[in-house]
Amino acid sequence: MKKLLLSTTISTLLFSLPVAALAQDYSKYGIDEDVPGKCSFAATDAKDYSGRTLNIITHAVPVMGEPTALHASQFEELTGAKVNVVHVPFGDLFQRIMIPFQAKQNAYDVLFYGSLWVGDFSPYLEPVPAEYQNTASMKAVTANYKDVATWGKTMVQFPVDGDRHYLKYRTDIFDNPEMQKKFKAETGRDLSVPQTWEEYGEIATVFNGWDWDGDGEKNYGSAEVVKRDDLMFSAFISRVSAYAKHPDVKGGFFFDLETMEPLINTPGFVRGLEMFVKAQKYMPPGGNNFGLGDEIFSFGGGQTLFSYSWDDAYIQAMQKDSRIRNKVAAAPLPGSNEVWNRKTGKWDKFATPNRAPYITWGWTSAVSKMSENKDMAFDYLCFFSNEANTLHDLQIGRFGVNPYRTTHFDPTFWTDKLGWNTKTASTYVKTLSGMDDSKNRVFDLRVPGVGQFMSSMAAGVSEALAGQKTPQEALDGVAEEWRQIVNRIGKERVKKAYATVVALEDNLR
Amino acid sequence: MLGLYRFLKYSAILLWSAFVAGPFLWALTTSFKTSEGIVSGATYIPWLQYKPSLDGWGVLFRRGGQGIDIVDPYLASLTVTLSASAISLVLGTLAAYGLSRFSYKAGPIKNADITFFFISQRIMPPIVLSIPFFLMLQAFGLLDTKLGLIIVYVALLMPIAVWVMIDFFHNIPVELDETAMLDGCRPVETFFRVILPNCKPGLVVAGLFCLIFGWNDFFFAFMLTFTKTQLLPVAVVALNSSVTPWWSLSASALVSVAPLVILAFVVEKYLSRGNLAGAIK
Amino acid sequence: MLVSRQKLIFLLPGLLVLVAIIIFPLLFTIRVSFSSWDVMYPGLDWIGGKNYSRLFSDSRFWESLQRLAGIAVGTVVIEYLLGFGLALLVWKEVRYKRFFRVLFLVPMMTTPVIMSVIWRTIFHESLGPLNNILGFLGLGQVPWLSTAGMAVVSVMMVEIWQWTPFMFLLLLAGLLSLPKEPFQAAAIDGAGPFRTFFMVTFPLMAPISIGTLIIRLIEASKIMETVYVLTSGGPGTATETSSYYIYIRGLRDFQIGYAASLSVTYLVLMILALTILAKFLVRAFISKDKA
Amino acid sequence: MSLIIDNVSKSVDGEIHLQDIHLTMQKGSFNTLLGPTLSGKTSLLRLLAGLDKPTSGRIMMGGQDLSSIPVWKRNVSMVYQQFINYPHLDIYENIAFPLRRAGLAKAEIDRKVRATAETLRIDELLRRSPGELSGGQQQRTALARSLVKGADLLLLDEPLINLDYKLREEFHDEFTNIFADNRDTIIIYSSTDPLESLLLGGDILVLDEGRQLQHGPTHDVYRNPRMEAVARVFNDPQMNMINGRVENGRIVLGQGLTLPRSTHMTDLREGKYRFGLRANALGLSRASADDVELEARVELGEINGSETFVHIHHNEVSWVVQEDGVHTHSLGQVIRVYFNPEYLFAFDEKGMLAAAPKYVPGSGTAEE
Repeated sequence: MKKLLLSTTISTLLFSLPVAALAQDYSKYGIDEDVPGKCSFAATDAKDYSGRTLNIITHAVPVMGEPTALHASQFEELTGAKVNVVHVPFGDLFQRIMIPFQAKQNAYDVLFYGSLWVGDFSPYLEPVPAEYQNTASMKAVTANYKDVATWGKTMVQFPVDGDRHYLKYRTDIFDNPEMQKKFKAETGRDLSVPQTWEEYGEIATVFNGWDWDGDGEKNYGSAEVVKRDDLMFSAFISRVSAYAKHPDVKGGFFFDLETMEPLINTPGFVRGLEMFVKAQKYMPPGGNNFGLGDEIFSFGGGQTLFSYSWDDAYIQAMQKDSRIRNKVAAAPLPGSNEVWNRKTGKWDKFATPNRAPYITWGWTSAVSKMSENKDMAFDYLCFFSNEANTLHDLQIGRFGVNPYRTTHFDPTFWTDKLGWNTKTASTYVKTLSGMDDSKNRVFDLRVPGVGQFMSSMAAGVSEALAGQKTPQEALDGVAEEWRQIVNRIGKERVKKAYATVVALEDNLR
Repeated sequence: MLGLYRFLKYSAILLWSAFVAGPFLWALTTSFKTSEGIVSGATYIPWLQYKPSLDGWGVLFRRGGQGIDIVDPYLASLTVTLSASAISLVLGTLAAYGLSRFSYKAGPIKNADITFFFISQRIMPPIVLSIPFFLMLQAFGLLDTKLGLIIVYVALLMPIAVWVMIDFFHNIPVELDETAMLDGCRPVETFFRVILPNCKPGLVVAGLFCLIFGWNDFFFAFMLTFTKTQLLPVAVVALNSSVTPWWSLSASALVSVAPLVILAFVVEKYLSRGNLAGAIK
Repeated sequence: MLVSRQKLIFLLPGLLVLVAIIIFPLLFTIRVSFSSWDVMYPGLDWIGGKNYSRLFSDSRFWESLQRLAGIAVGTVVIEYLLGFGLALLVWKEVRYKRFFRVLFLVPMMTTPVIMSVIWRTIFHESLGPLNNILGFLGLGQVPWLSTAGMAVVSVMMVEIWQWTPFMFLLLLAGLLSLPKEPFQAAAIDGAGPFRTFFMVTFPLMAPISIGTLIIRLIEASKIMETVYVLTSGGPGTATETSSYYIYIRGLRDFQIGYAASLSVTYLVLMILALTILAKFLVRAFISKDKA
Repeated sequence: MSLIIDNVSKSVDGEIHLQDIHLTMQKGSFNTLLGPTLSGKTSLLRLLAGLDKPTSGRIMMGGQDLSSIPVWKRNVSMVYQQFINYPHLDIYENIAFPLRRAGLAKAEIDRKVRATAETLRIDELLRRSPGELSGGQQQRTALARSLVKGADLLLLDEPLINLDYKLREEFHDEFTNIFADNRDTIIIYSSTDPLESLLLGGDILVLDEGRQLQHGPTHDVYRNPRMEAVARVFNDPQMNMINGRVENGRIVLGQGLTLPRSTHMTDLREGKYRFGLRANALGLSRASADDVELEARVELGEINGSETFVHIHHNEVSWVVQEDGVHTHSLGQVIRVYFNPEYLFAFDEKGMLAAAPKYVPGSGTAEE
């Protein structure tokens, strides 16, 4: 009896004292303050995983790779586990995960990857346990990103990031009376944030090829992701969705869900591609081989007036030492006054431009079914995305972590913590949250073999951009390849998977 | 006339030197930049044109979020490359000696075919072999291990050793072997007592080639490891993100090419000695 | 010689090790090429020659082969000419000869995949030094990686930068091992530098030239990292070489079965082409030798 | 212990290198192997060394068939035309190499190495490496190494051919000493140079196109070449050959140079013959009263060491005249040439020797 009492006292001393002491100490990890919750610093600190190893595959440094490694080393310190992280360039991430899956090799416990691959990976992923779904921080994730994390009815991915394409532009030009005058003189129109891709092109053309910011270097219209790698297809979808996604036509964007006939060579897509081909005229030198990094440096470095893609370029522009800090604003992607209606086979006119926000794939994470450390793996992901860490990561542009919880859409966070001016912060938050409210969304083609579909599309688009083929020819070729891919993988399988995407797009949930 | 010739000659040498050294100099200056130093366009001179920073270099030697810590990959690369090169050199040299001195026959297969078999291993692009190698190493539980990579690299490097050494042995007069045998050496003794001691230049070149191709392989190191074993190129390519940090990438490039460049200067006298068997003829 | 058993001691260890390592991947690849292994169905079903019939109408594959032939032969020939020229430059007395000899070798020592990333920053059209210097010299801007033609040139340029040293090293070694007598004879005959080169140096270098060219062609045909990093095969398909195309089909699209059939076809074609090329080179150099 | 070469043939890829060689050599003998390039000399030496295997036939040594004994167990040494030494060892170790392989005691090795080195006059160079030596010194080292182990069979494959004339003469002088007290070894020395084989003496085996033409004491063979082919090989410059006939008790050479029948030809039957005359039997001045004189035009004069070979043309037949000392003749010049019919060889229509002179003129080495 005495003995028991003594050990209780000791354990109380051991556990309560350090926790109390360290509670003030977590700021050494770079966070402002620990946010209480299931996976807070304090809660993680209380766990002991010493002697165990966690293997993680993630993207290259810094985008997503750097926060993965950062929180991995924190996790090591707090729990005593050994965490191995491997960083892989984006183009090879899919196969590096898929080969061990197919070979039944337990290579990684935790995976960070592009959410569009869920169709291929889902058989190999461990569903997120209910206890992690019921946390406050998970409940705050917006509907879009819960949808993205879900396959069928099961949540198999752990949301760690919110991603979307939107328009970025330079306020110092748009708000400059001289520039407005000049634009009016050249086009007869008032200079305003473009509502359609045609306007985007017109403005970009006027502000292309001359030094409009007075730094001695020429400036250009638009920086876009055009290099034929695994990111360009997203830019293409952003550019075509307004023409091809009719708000009243249900039943599929990439395919007709009924027949699984590809729609990729229908006039809406062709029009979008034609615009993309023309856009090369107002890109910077080398702009038609820009990868995401180039786009970020180009717009973020003040070279171009416009850009659209993920948040990175915006964040680059807002770096502390940036020359164009607080001279940028965000807006929804341009729309179109004409939308192809595949049911009627006609172009429908819209007085208010049709917009179809593309809920671009983004970074997500998951735990492998084969893992022997599932408890630790989910704890790591939960710790990675605890609110203290997320608020920290959101502030570092190169991490590529973007708002995905309702709590992140508070302009004061950006103005107070990061010193953004009101316009930059409010347009940013408004654009982001606005996309969550849209009823005319386009999702990625989250079906098995998505890599084949996207790689085929990128090859076709790239041929059109290089002038090797006309847009129609190029997309006809893509459509033909898509048919073959569907047949190879199995029409029913693709259809079944695509139905879950269409259900999201048609707001059936 | 002679002056003009000299002028052209040295111009050509300097021009090529600039072409060769350019990327390294660019990497050197870039490694001290930050993202602001990049986005403002090409700059070359620190302090004058941009504010230098050691961030790019720091990344290489830190663990966790801020860095990729290339120390472990460095040691792993050294271990794998040196072991595989040594094994390839031993096996390749023996095989090359055999092929250059004796005639083998198995059915229609003769020396030339065996030699071609060795050399032809180089024709296969790594992509062809990556998945079969994956499954093979998996069967032996050697994925993500140094030993697994060493095995694969031996297949990659032995053809190089065979190729260089066959050429080298062809330049050693066969009479030297015969004299040794007449003096009482069996073939194996002949090889170890007489031929091998005279092979230093050939071995240096073959070894250097093995080290070059082993050290610089990316694909297999990439495909056949997960997290426990990481070789240098894989660690460096971890910086090839969608937003490439030019500065740390440049620093890591310089660090990773350094050992072989230093080695090249060390073994210079063997590289440009000319006929590798010069001492014998 | 009475060495029938002893001679096996030399050949067998290496041969057996190599066969042991390589035989499974080779046979496995052939087997996979008759299966439909892809992202959905990992495994070795039997679909007969379907992959091969698909391959025959796959114009992207055949175009990639043509492109590869052009790029590989083009770079190797340029590397040969440059390498020979450089070897001649530092063959005889030159100041700091030993320094230059090693300096010229340095690119070969570097990791292609890493240096290609550096080259990508050099080619960057607005932030890279190349266009910056050209602009400074008033030569205008070159679209290095964004037009089909220049992208091919850029890829070749990096290959040449990386591998000319290899040619240089082997050709220099060859030059240094040449006998002196034919040169003395040519000098006595009063032959000028050009005549000496074409009548003496070049013919004497024929065997080493053939060997070097073939080895480099083998290596150049695998060109991968440069394309992988610099252009991803673009713009369009302008720089998509065979191994990169196989890579896309196999590891990006994850059509393992189809990629295996591409690989097998590619290997057969390569071995055929290199054999023929080797014969051709021998004939070309030997006939020049006689003339 | 005698070496028996029993009907040995060697062919490689259907090409015949040696055909039916059949002969015996005795312990302590010195043999030259004379023949032009590609006559099979090296092939034969390699067979004897055990480096190659005969296609048919046997090689016996001391009654034992050698074919089953590998090279490294035979007691044979060989010196090549190229200067073959172990580049990584100094001269001392080069010479000691076979002794060390044989497992001799250190002191014994040292004694033998120094003695042999002294014989070959390289005892000052023992700590040098082969790369630092001149060609002659390198070949001395190779010779020393092959001598030191006291082989049963010592093979020398044109050892002096890559040395200059002066060095060759120096070696020739020394060889007489070096090989003089040879009692236990069978030495076979191959050469393309008839003069060299005459200098070295001993026995000779004349080879041509892989065939064994004649085997016997060198000077016998020189005086009585069994056939025209032997005479051709064993003379430098080549023996002058003229078609002719014996007619009416007289000898008619070529187009009609008629000579009296000399003493050694008295037994010749009438008919067609080929007559041979050594170049050194022709002179530019009358040596005796019996000399025949003819007029000829100079076609070419070549100076070879201390001799001059004058190529002349007489009656549509080309002759070579060997003259001591260095002389110059202008081309086309008409000169008088003399020879003694006593020196004429006669070969029958099958090429076999029909008559040989009793005396051998000139060269001075052939003692009577």
